Amino acid sequence: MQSALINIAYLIASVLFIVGLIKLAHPRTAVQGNLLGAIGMLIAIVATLLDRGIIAAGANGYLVIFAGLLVGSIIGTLMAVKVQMTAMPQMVALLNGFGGGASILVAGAALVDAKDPNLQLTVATVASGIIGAVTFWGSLVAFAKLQDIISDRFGRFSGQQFFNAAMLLSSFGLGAWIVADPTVTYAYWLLVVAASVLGVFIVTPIGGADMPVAIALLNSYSGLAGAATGFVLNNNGLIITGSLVGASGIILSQIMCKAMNRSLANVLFGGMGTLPTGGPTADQVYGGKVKSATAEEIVMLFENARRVVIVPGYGMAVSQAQHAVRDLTTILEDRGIEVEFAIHPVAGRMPGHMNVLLAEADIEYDKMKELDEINPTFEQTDVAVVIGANDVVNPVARTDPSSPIAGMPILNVDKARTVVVIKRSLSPGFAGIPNPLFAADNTLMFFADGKKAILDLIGALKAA
Amino acid sequence: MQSALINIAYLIASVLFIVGLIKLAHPRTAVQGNLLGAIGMLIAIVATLLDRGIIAAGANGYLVIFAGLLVGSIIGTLMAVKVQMTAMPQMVALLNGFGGGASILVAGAALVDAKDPNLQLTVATVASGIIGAVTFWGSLVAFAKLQDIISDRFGRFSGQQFFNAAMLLSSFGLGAWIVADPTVTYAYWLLVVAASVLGVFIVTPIGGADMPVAIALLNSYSGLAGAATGFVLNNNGLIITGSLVGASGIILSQIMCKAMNRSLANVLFGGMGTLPTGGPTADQVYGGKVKSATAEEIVMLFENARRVVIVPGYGMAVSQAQHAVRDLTTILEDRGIEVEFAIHPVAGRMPGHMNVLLAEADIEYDKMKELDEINPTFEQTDVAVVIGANDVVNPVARTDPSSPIAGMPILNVDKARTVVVIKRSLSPGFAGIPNPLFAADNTLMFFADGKKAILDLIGALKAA
Amino acid sequence: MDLFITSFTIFVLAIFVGFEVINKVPPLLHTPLMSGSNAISGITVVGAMISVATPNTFTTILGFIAVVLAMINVVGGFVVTHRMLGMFKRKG
Amino acid sequence: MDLFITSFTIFVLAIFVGFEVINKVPPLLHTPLMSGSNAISGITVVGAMISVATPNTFTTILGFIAVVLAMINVVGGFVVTHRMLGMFKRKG
Ligand SMILES: NC(=O)c1ccc[n+]([C@@H]2O[C@H](COP(=O)([O-])OP(=O)(O)OC[C@H]3O[C@@H](n4cnc5c(N)ncnc54)[C@H](OP(=O)(O)O)[C@@H]3O)[C@@H](O)[C@H]2O)c1
Ligand SMILES: NC(=O)c1ccc[n+]([C@@H]2O[C@H](COP(=O)([O-])OP(=O)(O)OC[C@H]3O[C@@H](n4cnc5c(N)ncnc54)[C@H](OP(=O)(O)O)[C@@H]3O)[C@@H](O)[C@H]2O)c1
Repeated sequence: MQSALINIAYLIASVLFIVGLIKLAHPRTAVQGNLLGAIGMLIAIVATLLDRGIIAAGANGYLVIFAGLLVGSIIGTLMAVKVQMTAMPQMVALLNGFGGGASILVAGAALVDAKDPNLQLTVATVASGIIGAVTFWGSLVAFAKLQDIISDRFGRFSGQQFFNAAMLLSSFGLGAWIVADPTVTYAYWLLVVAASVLGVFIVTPIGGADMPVAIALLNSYSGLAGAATGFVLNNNGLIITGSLVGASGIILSQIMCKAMNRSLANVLFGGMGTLPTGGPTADQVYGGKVKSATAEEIVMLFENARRVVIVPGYGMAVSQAQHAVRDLTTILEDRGIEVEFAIHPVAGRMPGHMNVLLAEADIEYDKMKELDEINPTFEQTDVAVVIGANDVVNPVARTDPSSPIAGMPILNVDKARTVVVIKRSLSPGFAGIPNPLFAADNTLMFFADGKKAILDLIGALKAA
Repeated sequence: MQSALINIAYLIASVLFIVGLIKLAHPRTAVQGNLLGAIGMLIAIVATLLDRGIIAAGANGYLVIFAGLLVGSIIGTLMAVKVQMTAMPQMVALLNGFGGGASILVAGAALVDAKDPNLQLTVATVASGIIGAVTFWGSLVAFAKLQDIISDRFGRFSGQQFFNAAMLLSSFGLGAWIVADPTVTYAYWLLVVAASVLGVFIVTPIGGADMPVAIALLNSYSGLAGAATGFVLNNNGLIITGSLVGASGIILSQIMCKAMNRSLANVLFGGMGTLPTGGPTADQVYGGKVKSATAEEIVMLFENARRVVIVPGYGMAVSQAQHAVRDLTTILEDRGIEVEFAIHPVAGRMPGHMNVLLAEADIEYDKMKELDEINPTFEQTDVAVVIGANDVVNPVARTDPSSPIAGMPILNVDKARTVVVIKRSLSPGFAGIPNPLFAADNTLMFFADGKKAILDLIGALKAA
Repeated sequence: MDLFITSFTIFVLAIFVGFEVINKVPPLLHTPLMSGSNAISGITVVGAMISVATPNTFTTILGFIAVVLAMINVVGGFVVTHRMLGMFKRKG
Repeated sequence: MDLFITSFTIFVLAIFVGFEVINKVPPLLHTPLMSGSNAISGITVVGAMISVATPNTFTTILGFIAVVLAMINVVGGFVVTHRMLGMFKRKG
């Protein structure tokens, strides 16, 4: 009866998670959706306290559990409250890794503790161990790369893919051993070591800017590890939740790959991140054709404009310019200019990255337009202001089929009457290729740090 | 092991059903989706032949099973091949009823046969019996009404809702008895009788034109009955499939209710179908203001038209005019006129009814436009031809908040330059109210049977 | 009891799947959707086959009738849906 | 084996639900979706609590660490998602 109650609680929790995700699809209900998820989690945790084993462990058991819950909650809250919005990719990677780590340990404990492990338990334990360890270490490496703790050069060597394949095969071999003889529990920890090495060296060669795809995929893995743990413990709550998360991560990584017009395999194993060969050089593209402008000249453009579209990119995140952008928007709107934001699906370094930053600066979400919606309007736009975006506005994607970004859908800012591009130099973006937009007739460059540039524009606007 | 194989087969079948339904969402993949569903069913049936009990029953068992499968397949195929497209609502009702009937018998047999029936088995059996019997008899009554075998007056009496409530309570009472003492299997058959009476008299008062909502709901019930039978037999395949069908029927009935701007309760128990009180009378609306036209006059309109929109309704189905409409369309298009079809979600007597009829007549589905898509285009339309539609083009829905169809979204044909309405008289449609469209300045009535009218128009066009 | 909750979990998940999947079917295809989903609800045939195989003659007869009814539902539903869908054509 | 297939059925259905539900989340909310779905993947905490309660000290320690890790994932994920979502505002 008790176990029935607990299982009902898990079912209720699963339903709350699903309904929560459904509500997460609309900005107006999203907060509520997240709360429903949290309530589901609370129900699952409270119900588990009634578990026969936990009750048998008595006061000491409860003490350890509560201590763990408390410590975890405090650390989690601190991390969540302290983190900067620009550091969200790292944060997700880190949290993700912790989930994977927990799966390793829970499955290991279940194996050590099992009286009479059957096939399902051992196979699922092996799966939890491998996926969990890859998730844990892969996520930590992703975090370290995004935080610039380790460089993009770290942990790359020739023959790496063979080495990784060897590690994967070793994990499988150790796994087979465990399945054959579940009493050799130390084999599990060897398996975790092999999978950990795999996790590290599978992520080190992935280029820094490809990291978000890796993170979404690791997110998916952490879900699958949870589902595998569910099979270990015969716990439907874990299985359902793990599958939901597994699906979520896969969909997000697919969306990113599609928006970059690349295959998942290419992102994970492909050579991008090194400089591309062929194609016109920067000199050929820019030579003598780039015009730069001062803040005052740009303000004159604004004075004759009726519609301005702002295109943020990775550089806005780096320079933390979002609040300055909000102020600029307010000033322009006060002068009767219509201002909208064009958000490319892979602008920045994470899906939805720009939306979060702009929302942080109190910009209403109905002004943030998706690619399909904003592209037809550039022809009626007087000034397009590109802040720290590069690849996502590179017209080469439309024109040169041999370019590494060929076929990637881009924001057609070049169709606007005038384009103002704010960045520090002519250096390329993540794809490493020159951008003919910067040399176009209707483009003016404003070379400066993103935030400083916007503040300069505001100053000049107020002076004018 | 054997039962594991069978369960895997059921899982595969369920996945095929789901994927089939997903593919049913696009006209290009729909045929394939339906085939996938059929393959899933085949897999489930073949796997069940390996069931321990069936193997134990030996050659005789197989003989009876194959005989049943064969007889059912032949009858089913004949029905499906013979049925006219205009009779689709009846066909669905009948098939539906058979599914419900099967659930009654399977659950009953399981109860009779159970060695040691537990709570789940008895409760699920009771549920199967009640839902199955309501579905079976309700569907048969719906069929008989739509086929005009019984009249709309049949089986209505005062206090009917109390009588039905009493039947429902009796079923519950008998159900409780079975749960308390599963050996009294004759109580199950009494329960089936009570629920059958309920099924008959819950559907008899529903107005003929409300029948599609009832059928969608009964469709949902047949799914729920199947799911309940799944609980009786602990068969996940039945549970999953039953739930899918249950959801499908509920969604369709909701869509219909929404398109009619009525609540489900109002459709099932409400007084519509009787004449409405209040509101202007037909004389007030039409008196002296209705203009009628000849085929030749309408053809002159066509000769000056660049865009014609055809609005089919229930009358097109009654008069079987779809093939004539196709011929008319071809002739108009040959003369360089753009022709599109405006399909209201509840035009006809079943969701998607008009689409099937037009498709039957080889009209491409990309010419059939939904309400939201076609409404903005009426202002650029020279002639709107309304064939046997009435309520779905009644502007009163927009203007008179006290009307029974107030708030129902309608096709704004009155915005077209000229409206031609083809029907036999000025008599009202299903909602029983006069339609000011017929008296509008830009409306011409063409009083005739739908098919005859279109043939006349074709004749006049050829003569002109 | 645990078995029941597991079955019930499957029921709940399948309802979610059903709602999400069916909601995406456009009005254009609602009639085939009705007959097609109707057809798969004939899966009860599987239970009916098991009833046939019981030693008890009464339940065998019930099972036989149920197999016939469910099979009409299945075959009739799939065939009529196929017939209808075959009519839907695209320009060109 | 039957139990496994049942669990596997749940797994498959949940994946369908996940795909259908997640596919409807607009790009606007992809970052909160990532952190929010991340948070619920911390449900492993439930398994970790059970590991704590084993008589074996070694597995109790593993369980404790797992509770801490999973709980960071859960609380960190929900709180940061809440923080982010709180920022999304509509005109007016
Ligand atoms: N969002 C995702 O989910 C995701 C995932 C994976 C990969 N990516 C990739 O990331 C790229 C995103 O495109 P994007 O256009 O946003 O960025 P981008 O192409 O990487 O270009 C960013 C530009 O910002 C400028 N910048 C850097 N720091 C700046 C600062 N402090 N102030 C002003 N400008 C600064 C840089 O130029 P200077 O150095 O001259 O200033 C650089 O050219 C795409 O190639 C996409 O495929 C995105
Ligand atoms: N589609 C669904 O799923 C569904 C479900 C439930 C209820 N309904 C209800 O059904 C109604 C459907 O609207 P509707 O506009 O399609 O139909 P309607 O409002 O019922 O009107 C049909 C019209 O067709 C005419 N008609 C009948 N036989 C004809 C023939 N042989 N030749 C020419 N005309 C003929 C009738 O006028 P004459 O007698 O003058 O010819 C009648 O006014 C709505 O009220 C809707 O709420 C639909």
